[in-house]
Amino acid sequence: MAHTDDAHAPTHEEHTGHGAHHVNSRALLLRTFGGLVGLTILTVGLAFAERAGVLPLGGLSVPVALAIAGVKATLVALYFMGLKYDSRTNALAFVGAIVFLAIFLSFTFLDTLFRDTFEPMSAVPVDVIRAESAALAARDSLFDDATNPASLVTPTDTLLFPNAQTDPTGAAAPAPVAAPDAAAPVAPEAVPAATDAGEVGG
Amino acid sequence: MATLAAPRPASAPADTTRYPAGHEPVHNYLKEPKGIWSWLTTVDHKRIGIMYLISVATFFSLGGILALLVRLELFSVGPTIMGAEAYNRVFTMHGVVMVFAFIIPSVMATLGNFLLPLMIGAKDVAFPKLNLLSLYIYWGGMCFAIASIYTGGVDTGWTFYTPYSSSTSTAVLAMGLGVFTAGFSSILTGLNFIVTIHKMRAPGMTWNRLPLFLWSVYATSIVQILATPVIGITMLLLALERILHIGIFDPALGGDPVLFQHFFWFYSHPAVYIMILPAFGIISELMGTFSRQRVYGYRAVALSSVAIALLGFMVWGHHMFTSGQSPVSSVVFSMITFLIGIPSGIKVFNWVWTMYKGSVWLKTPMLYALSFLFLFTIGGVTGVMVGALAVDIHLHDTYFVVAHFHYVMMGGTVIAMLGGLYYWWPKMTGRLYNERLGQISAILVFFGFNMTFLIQFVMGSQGMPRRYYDYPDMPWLEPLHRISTIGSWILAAGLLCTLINGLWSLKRGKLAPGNPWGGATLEWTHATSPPDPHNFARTPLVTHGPYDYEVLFGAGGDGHSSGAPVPNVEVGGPQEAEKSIDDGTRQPT
Amino acid sequence: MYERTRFWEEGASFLLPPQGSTTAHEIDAVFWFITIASTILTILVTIAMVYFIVKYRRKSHADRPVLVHESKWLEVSWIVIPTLLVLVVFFWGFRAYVSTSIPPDDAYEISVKGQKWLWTFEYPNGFVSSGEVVVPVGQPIRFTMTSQDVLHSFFVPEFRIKNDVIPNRYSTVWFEAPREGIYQVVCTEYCGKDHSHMGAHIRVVSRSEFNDYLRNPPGANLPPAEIGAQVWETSGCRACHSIDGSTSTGPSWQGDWGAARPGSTQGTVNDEYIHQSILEPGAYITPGFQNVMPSFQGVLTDAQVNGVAAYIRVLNGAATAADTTMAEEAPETGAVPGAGPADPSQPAGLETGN
Amino acid sequence: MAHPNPEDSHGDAAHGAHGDGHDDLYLVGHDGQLHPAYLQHHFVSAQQQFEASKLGMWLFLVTEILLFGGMFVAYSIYRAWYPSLFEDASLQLNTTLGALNTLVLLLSSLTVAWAIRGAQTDNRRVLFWNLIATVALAGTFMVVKYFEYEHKFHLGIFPGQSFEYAPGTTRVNGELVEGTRAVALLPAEEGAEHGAEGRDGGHEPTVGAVGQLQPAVPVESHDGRTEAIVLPPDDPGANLSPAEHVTGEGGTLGAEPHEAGEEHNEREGPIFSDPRAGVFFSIYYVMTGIHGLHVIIGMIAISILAYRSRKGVYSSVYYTPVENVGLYWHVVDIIWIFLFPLMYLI
Repeated sequence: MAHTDDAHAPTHEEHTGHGAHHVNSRALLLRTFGGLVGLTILTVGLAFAERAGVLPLGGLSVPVALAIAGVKATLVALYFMGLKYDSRTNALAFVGAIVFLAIFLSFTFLDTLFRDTFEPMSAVPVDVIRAESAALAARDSLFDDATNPASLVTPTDTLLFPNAQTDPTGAAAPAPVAAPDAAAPVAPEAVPAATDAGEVGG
Repeated sequence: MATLAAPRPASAPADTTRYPAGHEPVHNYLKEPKGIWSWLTTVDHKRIGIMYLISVATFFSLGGILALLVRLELFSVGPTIMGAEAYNRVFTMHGVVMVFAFIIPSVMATLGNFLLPLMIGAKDVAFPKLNLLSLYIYWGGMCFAIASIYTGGVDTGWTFYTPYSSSTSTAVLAMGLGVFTAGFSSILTGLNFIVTIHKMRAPGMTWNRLPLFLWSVYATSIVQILATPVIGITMLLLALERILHIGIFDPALGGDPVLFQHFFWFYSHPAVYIMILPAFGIISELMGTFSRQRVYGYRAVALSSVAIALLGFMVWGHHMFTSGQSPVSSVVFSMITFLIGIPSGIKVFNWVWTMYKGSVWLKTPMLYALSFLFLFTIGGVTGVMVGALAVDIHLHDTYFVVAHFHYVMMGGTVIAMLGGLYYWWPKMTGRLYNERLGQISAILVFFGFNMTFLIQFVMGSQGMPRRYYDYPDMPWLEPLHRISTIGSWILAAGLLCTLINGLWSLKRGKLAPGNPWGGATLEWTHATSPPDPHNFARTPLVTHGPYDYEVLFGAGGDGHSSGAPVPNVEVGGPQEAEKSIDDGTRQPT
Repeated sequence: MYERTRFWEEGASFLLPPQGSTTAHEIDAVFWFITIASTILTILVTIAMVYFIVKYRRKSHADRPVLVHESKWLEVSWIVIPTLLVLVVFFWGFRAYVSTSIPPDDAYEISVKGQKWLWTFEYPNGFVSSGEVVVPVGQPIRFTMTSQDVLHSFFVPEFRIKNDVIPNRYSTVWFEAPREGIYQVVCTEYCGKDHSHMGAHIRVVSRSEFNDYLRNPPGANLPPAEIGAQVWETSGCRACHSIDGSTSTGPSWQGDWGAARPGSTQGTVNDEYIHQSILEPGAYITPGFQNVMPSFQGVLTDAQVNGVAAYIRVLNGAATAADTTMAEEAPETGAVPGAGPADPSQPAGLETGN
Repeated sequence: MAHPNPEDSHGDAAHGAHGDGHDDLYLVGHDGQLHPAYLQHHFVSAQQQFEASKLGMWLFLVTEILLFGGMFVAYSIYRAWYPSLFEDASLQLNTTLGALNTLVLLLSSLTVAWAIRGAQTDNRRVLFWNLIATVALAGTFMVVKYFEYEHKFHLGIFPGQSFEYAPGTTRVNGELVEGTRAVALLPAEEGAEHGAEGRDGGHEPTVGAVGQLQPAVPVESHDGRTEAIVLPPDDPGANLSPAEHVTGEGGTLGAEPHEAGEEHNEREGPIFSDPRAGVFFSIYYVMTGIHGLHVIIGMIAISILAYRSRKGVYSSVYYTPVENVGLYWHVVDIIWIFLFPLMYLI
């Protein structure tokens, strides 16, 4: 009836005796620090090597750098913060934080990386679409004469508006009177009817 | 040496305004130390809980008045009592005040603060000064909020969606600062409670003997710790957006407004569980005590709280099905949303089944608990409807959603909190409330609430968008709006009854016995009403579970068996009683 | 010809508006399934509650009920059954979502622009209309939407379609209306003062009617002043600019013409001033007002802007003959509001579209 | 609890106060039992108090991690969207200084750990001097950071809207950043009303800007962004910092003119004509800014510890504050361990 054995259960089940008072030895502290410095030098070295073109890691550079950072963080947590000798509750709290951060990150990526599932263009900001079409138009206009309104209806526009006709008001746009190469970037602004994208912002 | 409670007078004493001779409580946390200053500087969790209670009650009335204004404006088509800009500010203020100033601290900071140490047999929370600090931080945040209201209020809706919130000319900055600050108060409370539950439990208070209220408080604290920092950084970024135009959320500068919604809802959806989980706990206590029966499936109920808390972090995207987020994430979020419905269902079934072969006592708190079961069930199933992808496309941002979350927030949290207040009122104040008035208020609230919000499901699915000042395009909705508005008046009347009841009981209420309901948790069995400033004369030794009503004997639980402030139950037989009973009349040695 | 005027509309149910699109029934099916299932569940819970309350009501304060031991079967059953139920609902809702979200390839493209507090629709041939869009019956229509300023949301209850309209991003909705009628568009993402007035109409008409409409849009062959009046009605001017001299968000047009504007480029309200105020409102802010007006660059055509100027002149009794009579001259301003492309030589929408 | 002050330990928490044996300072509670002075009366034992405050500290660190976590999420999202922008931008940061700061922080972590060891071994000199060293190192970190920021501002690298783009950059909102001659062509007040509605500002200056443009061969980068649609003019005169030319750009207006020479080398790179560069630097400033704030808070806390350790408050039986502040400091270090590669290296 009287659970006297339970009496001190809470304090016992939750910390490893006097482990909470573990004292780090000098050697351990110094070794940890050495490891940290070494890893720092390594990651910086890799970065410089890649910039100099000596060691092109390509797609690997990001994961490698993050992996090194992860190891460093683990070292700090385990030894400097003494998590290795600490109670399980504290370790759980720390790990839990990272897990939930991962949840935040991954679920947000589920959105930001897959916005084009149904509609290819809803993944791309309007200004980027405009810039692309303007660039294509600019490339064409280097070769043919820019006053040709055909170059004002860009591939992207036709993708957006399958039935779009070449816009007569385009001829009235201020852009073409300027140097040919400049016609392109301004075109979307100059022809409001060509695409509403020109009006975004403000 | 402790003795059993002194023999009680056979009949309740004639004069119920004075304690019978030999039964005056030695200490009363309300009375000593005296003086307003002693209250403002106290670190007693009970007093802090009371001060929180007064604060949130104030903000609840403020938010309620705003709600009445909103309903009144919608009473008929066209401008009724205010202009569009005023209306936008009013409903925004209603949302912000109710969510950040009232519901989030509501149960946790009031009942949680008051009961947590009492229920685990501790003298106080782990960090009493931090507790007081969190109260002051909360007050600070509210000062910002009030300043914002004073300077014209905010018109963004409580969700602060960019780019509207970063471009509007209203006082978003002050309000954001208020939310930011209040967040820290919430964090400190959660932190304090987790540590208290882990480290401060009395001998014998094992995890399996933890009252279910504390299980949900524990789950809630986890959510507060993990989610609240994110609203902090979100509000910070919003402020920088307004001051420096950093453009992270501003499409005109290359940012992405949908990202803001992710940030906002990563906090605000778990926040929904910060609001509702403690209510679950209260209901568990009420169902147990007023059925005088073990809460059915203790483990299932306890663990479902934790499950809800953790799963609650993976469903925020269901607020964004039509926001232009990727279909892939919509599908995943919808999936997990359905999973989280299951633990909530389990709870409801267990609560209902707790009454099976029990002894159901229809006192005011139980009336509230039962209306909670009904209202929360409706809130839950409509949650399933808006969680279904295709259906949400039609229902999103309509009155259907408004009705749904009012059924969960108001029909859930507020109703449960009222029940909890009635239940623990004798313990908090040492006085009994007026039963008749209490029952009237419970019935008024129940009917008023359903009249207000049930009809809004219909409006919503018929296409009435939320946050509308006027509905010129749908004049045929007018009669439904009128029913809803009239319902809101009945609801207000019911709440007013509760307020009057409380004030009445403080003045004229009968003195409460130590254990008027025959509860089996420590605050009833081991503490006086009202409790000693140090809670217990000595640390109790816990020898029974929170719902082991069978080990309680004596004339407990008729509400007025004795005028004595003494817990009039004995625990687990004489020897145990010898060890653990504190009759509250013992002088300190 | 359908237009909703009553709650009990023919085709409407107690909970849902009539089905105006070919996809509506799929969504309604899920809706009704969940509704009925939830209702049954709620009723069962309520019955159990009432039964227990009545049967196990406390008789005396001495009641000490026998202890009930948990039955694993009961526990498991009310974990498993709801799980299966919600999984069914999820997959059903998921399927309906996918099948109603993806527009068919032959959809007719109309570009939609949301701005405070007005919907503007641009047809493939460049004709721009605001406040109302006319679409052919029995033809999949795809709206490519973007916003000028803040978030809006495009919602048509009868079509069961809704999607947010986001600045600097394209979002889409599509529908196919099987019967002619007028359907209400509402904005469901809070967007400020006149959020609740940010409506529009979708007028579903026969194909031939649609083509006539595109060839010869309304407001053609009107004197400028009347065009201006139309713009004031439909393009959202009236939200802020009164015509009776009463001041609201913006200056009233009554008594506006010729009024002094110290500090502005023009000095007084003249034709040039009005043009600037409409196309780049931020250029000069009349004292006592805030810089809240969105630009109508690309929303209003030259003809319409001229029309507004003419309308303001008429309001202030400063009308010239040209304002109130049909303008024959000046093809470059375009006799037809909605700009050049609508001239008959220009093939309109459908024939070329599909 | 009528007694907020932990130093007087009234109340009857005595039983079990025999937590860790050798306590040096005792007070007598009115129940006749002895408690160590540092034991707050609502705790049963020193052990319980130590564990409670340590768990509390860990939970606080959890909130810190999630606070920064939000920013890390924002960073990752934008990096995934615009990888080449982030690579270009990270080239603008001074890797050497960053690495230096990393080493400084790592060393300070060591000193703090060493200080705790000093407390545990009752060696108060080690405790005190290590705390002092930590504060000094933290100070060094902030000084280096100051120089980094100062240099960025000098180059017109500001967060968000204030970022000074190269002439001829089309901004996200369609606004075109003018070059010298473009401005020359502008009427005076045209400039004044600029930032308000860039959309329309776009037209006029374009014509001017056009005059000084070389044939623009658009370079399409792999992530779909288009760079250098319009290249900056080639004659050095026009290559001055846009600070003089870009009008109406909020606070950056007053930026003092820089001599062309150094600008010419330093303000190079595609980043200055990338319409989203401002967002990257917003993230950079916010993350490093919040981190710097934490460093300052840490400095204050550690100074207080040093002061109190001088007064001999801490010993092997009571060093909870040292331990907790140490934990905090290590987390500040860990966050920088991730900030450094993300911002400076990749």
